[in-house]
Amino acid sequence: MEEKRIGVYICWCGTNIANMVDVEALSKEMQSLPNVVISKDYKYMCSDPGQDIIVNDIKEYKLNRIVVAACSPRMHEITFRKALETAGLNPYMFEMANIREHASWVHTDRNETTGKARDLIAAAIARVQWHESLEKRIAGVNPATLIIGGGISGISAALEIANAGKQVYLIEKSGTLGGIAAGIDLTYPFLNSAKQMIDHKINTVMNHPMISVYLNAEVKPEFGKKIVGLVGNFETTIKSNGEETKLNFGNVIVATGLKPFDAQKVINYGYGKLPNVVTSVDFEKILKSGVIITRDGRVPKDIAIIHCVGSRNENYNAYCSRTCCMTALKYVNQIKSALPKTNIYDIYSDMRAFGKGSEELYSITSRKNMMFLTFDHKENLPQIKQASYEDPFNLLIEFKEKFSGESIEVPADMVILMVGMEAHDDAKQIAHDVGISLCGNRFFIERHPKLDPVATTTDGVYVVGTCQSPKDIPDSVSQARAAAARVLASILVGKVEVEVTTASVNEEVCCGCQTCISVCPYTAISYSVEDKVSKVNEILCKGCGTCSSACPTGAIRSKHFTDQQILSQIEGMMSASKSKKNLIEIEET
Amino acid sequence: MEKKENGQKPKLKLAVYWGAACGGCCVSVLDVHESLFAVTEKADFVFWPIALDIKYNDIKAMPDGYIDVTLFNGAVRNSENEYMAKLLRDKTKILVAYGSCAHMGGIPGLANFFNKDEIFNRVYLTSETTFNPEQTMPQTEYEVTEGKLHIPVFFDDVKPLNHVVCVDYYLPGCPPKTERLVEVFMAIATGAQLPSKNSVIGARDKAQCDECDRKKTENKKINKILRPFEIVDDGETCFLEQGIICMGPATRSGCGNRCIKGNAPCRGCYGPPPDITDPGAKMMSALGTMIDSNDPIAIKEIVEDIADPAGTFYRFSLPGSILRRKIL
Amino acid sequence: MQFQPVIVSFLCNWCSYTGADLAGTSRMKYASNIRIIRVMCSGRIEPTFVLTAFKEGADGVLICGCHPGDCHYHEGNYKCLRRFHLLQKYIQQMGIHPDRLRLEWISASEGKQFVELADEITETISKLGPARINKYMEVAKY
Amino acid sequence: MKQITIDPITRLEGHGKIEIFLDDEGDVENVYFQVPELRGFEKFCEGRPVEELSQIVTKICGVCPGCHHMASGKAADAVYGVEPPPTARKLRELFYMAHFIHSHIAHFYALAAPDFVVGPTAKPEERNILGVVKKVGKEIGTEVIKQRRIAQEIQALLGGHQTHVVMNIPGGVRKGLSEIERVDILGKAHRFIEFARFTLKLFNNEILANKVYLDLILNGPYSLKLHSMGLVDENNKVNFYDGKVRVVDTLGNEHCKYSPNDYMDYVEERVEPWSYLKFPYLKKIGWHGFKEGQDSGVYHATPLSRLNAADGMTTPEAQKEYERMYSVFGGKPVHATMAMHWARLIELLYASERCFELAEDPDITGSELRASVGKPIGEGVGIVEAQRGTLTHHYWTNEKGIVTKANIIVGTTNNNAAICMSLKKAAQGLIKKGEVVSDGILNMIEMAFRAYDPCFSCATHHLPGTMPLILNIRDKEGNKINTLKRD
Repeated sequence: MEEKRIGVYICWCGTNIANMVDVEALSKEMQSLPNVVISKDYKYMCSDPGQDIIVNDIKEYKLNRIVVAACSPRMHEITFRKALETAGLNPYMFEMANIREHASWVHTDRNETTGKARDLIAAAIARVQWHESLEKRIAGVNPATLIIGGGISGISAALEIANAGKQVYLIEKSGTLGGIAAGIDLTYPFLNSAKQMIDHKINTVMNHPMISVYLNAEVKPEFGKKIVGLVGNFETTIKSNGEETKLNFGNVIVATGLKPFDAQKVINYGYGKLPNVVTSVDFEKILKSGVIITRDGRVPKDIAIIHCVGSRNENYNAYCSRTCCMTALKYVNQIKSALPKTNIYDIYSDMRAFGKGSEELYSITSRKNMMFLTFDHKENLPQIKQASYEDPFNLLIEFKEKFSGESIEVPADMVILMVGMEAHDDAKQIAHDVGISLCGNRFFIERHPKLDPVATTTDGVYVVGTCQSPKDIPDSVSQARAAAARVLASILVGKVEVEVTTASVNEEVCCGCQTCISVCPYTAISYSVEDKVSKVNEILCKGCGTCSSACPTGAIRSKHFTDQQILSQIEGMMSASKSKKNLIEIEET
Repeated sequence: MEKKENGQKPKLKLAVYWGAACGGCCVSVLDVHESLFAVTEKADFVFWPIALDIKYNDIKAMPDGYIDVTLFNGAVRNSENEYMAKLLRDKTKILVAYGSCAHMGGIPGLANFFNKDEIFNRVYLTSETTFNPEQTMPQTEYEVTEGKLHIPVFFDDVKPLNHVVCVDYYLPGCPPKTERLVEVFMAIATGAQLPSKNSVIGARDKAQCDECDRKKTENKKINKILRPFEIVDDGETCFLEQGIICMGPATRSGCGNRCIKGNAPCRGCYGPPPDITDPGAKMMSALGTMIDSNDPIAIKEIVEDIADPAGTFYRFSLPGSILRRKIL
Repeated sequence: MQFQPVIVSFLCNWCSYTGADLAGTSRMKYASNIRIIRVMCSGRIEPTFVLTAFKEGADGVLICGCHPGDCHYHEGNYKCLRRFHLLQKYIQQMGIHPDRLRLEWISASEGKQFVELADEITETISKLGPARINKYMEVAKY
Repeated sequence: MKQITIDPITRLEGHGKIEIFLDDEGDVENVYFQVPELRGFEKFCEGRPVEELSQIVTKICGVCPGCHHMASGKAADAVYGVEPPPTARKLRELFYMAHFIHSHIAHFYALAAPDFVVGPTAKPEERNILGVVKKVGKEIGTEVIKQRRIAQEIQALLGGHQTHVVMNIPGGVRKGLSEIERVDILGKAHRFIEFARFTLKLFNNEILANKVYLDLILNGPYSLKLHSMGLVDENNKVNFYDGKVRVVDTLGNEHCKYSPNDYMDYVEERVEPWSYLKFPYLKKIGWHGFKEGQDSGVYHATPLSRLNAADGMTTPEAQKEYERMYSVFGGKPVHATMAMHWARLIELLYASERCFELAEDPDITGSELRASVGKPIGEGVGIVEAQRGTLTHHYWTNEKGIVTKANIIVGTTNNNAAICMSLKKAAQGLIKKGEVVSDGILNMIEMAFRAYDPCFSCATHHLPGTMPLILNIRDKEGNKINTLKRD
């Protein structure tokens, strides 16, 4: 076996680490550990000059293993692995000790923190001894794309990809495409017809040679999971109008959209009991029907609009749904143009008018003959009551007007509740099916809130539209098209790096007990009857390592997380504190 | 090695010794039956307390490395065992830890759940048939009217051979299957290439399941852990798939599946396959994985049915395992 | 010199380790006794690791994984949960206090919970005192 | 005063060690038989599931594991309050007969015969099985090995594991017997009987016919007046597997007859500071030191004591031989230590005949192997006759059948005190003041000890060689002034 020559590099991270950890002392100390050839500390290891130190040392001292003690490997592991590659060393001959997020940033005693950092670095050094070169594996990318959800986001993404000449499978659980947007009458801020916009797109999709649409479609679970495989090579079976189709594709775009807030949850508003209390969703229908009349067929003399229904309130949803304010203003304009004589009361908490043309819409609207009233969206929400017979109006809204501070009563023949957006009830299931996670509000989590808002932590799976967070049509569309661009890019590259740290079976030792088979969530392990051993399909394996822990014979190795590596890491970690403990005990005795 | 008069291949010098053992290992040596003569042709037994007229002093007198092969069976339970282990190490070229006790601690190693005092108290004081009003305990040195009597020091815990001396090879089993011994012996006698030092000989790398005739499937899901007498064993289905704990998957083959063929689950006397330090821990990991529930309470209940995890998963390997004794 | 327990912690890469990172990036403070080892999934954690940690002198061992249902690999954390209960029964039989081995779920967003957990465990173990298992386990290596 | 150390003579749990103290005259003052090792099964059986014990306790002795397996299996049945179905019971007994056969054959030919067939004072290198072969014919040697192997094969077939049997499970056995296997065993049993007959003839012609030996057996320094213990069936006939324990005193009157559950009322154990092995004695009489006779609590549990304690054998040929032996000695009980060899051969014949009976029994191939097992009663005793004495296993369990306490009295342990006394008596009779202690004398001392067939000795079967013996003659301070060693 080749001689082990380890280089250890401890990062100051400016003052981030150096303030709380005695990096100089440590780099001296580490010099003395077995197989450590060189040990250095430097202000910013991740900087170009920092990386150059490593690259040069590898060449100069013939290092074949590198340990960097700095920030979290989730931050810079890739960076340093690249550095190793540049120096012609296999990137997996590298181990990182996290002495920033797990030490300098979270502790207050410099000695203790230095001690802990020592243990973490010693552990990394002990571990890296057993690292082995792993060869990157490349897999082709299936040019087809699966898009889940036929709303405006799904449609936009589909067209973007299909127009580039790539196959798209668009699956929609309802019987029609268009989703929520298709239910809208006019769009804000320019009050164009949503119908014209959508219908045209739906037609193009339905007749597009590169798009196969599956309506009333559901994904059929296999092995407890609905979509198996990984970036570049997914597969699934869908059921559409009763018939099953097996699909293979390289990327997935999740565009499952939103669910309107259920207004009945807010008892104050009596939705569902008081016929003339309607939600914004209902009101879009009324608008599309062309005539604005109350349930009992009268032309409303007074119409009230209440904002933030189910939004920005701990009892319902803490977040703002972003679109309701402008939609409300859109209503004011549409009502005014249809029924100029009708009085309109817009009861809001804060008017949120960001984005192109929105502030303009607000000022135009406010000049119309209508009344803005404010309420406290957190405490004492308005109370809607049925008015008595003698009253000339149908409903009565009682609430504390925030500006005046007076409790007032507003009469209305119709009240429109601006309901917010929610994630679908089956969001969790969908997340599980495609292998992504949910945030606290049950919207899908993007890989990075700022720098990567379309991708997810699962390669080849993208989230777009309102299933990722509440947004309006332009935001949804741009996110959808961004995702499409990402997908097209990966198809263009044509190949992806497949997980290297997979499991492998030592067939000399495997006894064929088959304990591992059912353990694998990706059905990557199968039993070979002729060889009487288990075999791992490394394309399907994602390297979770559960099988190697389940293997009673020690035949399955989890690459880069072998027993040997982890056990040495533990021993290295304890080496220092062990002697310390013995000291304590000597003192005690 | 000295030459025989007729100047043929020199005969091997063999020694067999036992520490804390039951004698089963020696019987396994004797059970070569008729082929005994084939063995005695190639080798001379230079030390075998149970069979030969050789005393400790004769061993002391031997030059270092005089003995070619020593089969040391039994665990290290007392000062005499340890003394003899060290002595024989010096006098032997190839020291073989023979049998489960020398290999991993074996059944006597179960004593590591207790310490000397607990064991003495039970045996010499509280045992129902013992009448010991003076609370007499065996003494390492005792003065009788006629003179001094000595017996060895009883240690607090049991150790496998490699905890007191450096072992060259391990020949596992309780007892080792005689056929395996003969194979190994012939290999040594014929000067065949031996595996690298410190490795296991006389056993296969693959675990029991590889040779097991019982039907195995991937359906290793356990809803209830059962004890052998709680099932009607069909004699055909994998024990684990019947809810019976079987150490087979974490145990080397080489014994010929003897217990399983007798319809009893494997208890692991042949020790772990290569690269595993602690078969018990591996088997716990595997068995845990098989538990067919994700509900903490249900899991707890299933685990509760494992009456004696330490004594089951470590039946033969406690002193050689990671936690080699109970912490008292 | 007051007793400072060493607590070896195994954290899964996707939830718990990220949660611990979050604690760092949010500059939260907690006891320095926790020593973290990263594995891809809590399903990779097996008794051998835990027992070795104790043998090497850990006073406590903490295992963290994704919340049930949120495992990045779907069910790894359940496998971990099952092994955990079996291991708990075993270490108790071996005379190790059950509180010295803990399994907790920490999500990527639960930096705060991780900090509280770290402090709480450090306190518990400090109360229990040194495990001294490594002293028990010391044997000559041949 | 001089001290003679015989170390190691052999082992039980560890090396047996004999210390002989001579007074200044050179007469034997005292003899100590020390067992310098303990493993403590009684303790570490605690915490184990009771059904696992039958496989754990076999490791008490790898020479007679079958006995511990049976006693433990019966104790476990008792803990669960179940009786195995007839087939299971018979399979167990069949196994047990095979266990006795190979052990008794080996003991006689490898240990007893050399002393008699070749001669107690013959040269050591001749005084072994090869010497026997030379004397009585080559084919005997191979036959002995063959018979022993066959008996072990039957054991392995029924027990599932040649050495550490896995046969028993609470309520029955794990494995049945097929018709082909039955017929095969029947044939083998037949050959056992023939071989047992042959062996008795050998004993008759080579030993009893020899005036010197007969005298040595009848008189000599080898007789010890002790109470006799043995397991008997409802007709007070010898039974190895089941029944009640019967003790007859030195005069041949019944001292007691108890069922296994009551053993604690009749047997008690004493601890001596110079040995790890306890010294059982009859509780009703109590411990009065290492002395023989009617008033002493010391008893022995050996082939001879089993015959003394019983009124006869259940099989015809063995019964004949039984009567013949007592007529030669002129009635019961017999106290001649060397008669143990004869008794052992009578047992060999009985075991062979019984083996044949069982193999003939149609039930033996039955399919009902296990009685269903319910909740544990919480306590159970199992007693069988081991080749080397009455073997008792007693377990207490909790409601889950986990052992909370265990008490075990191993076969040879019964004879611990008896062995000490036989050795002392032999030494006193043989080591005369002034006389040089010859190898012959050492061997004759050892013969007294060997007659009991203490557990370890059968491990020395059919290897050329003799029991190692060495005498260190020491002065008061324990300095060695002379060493006598057999070579």
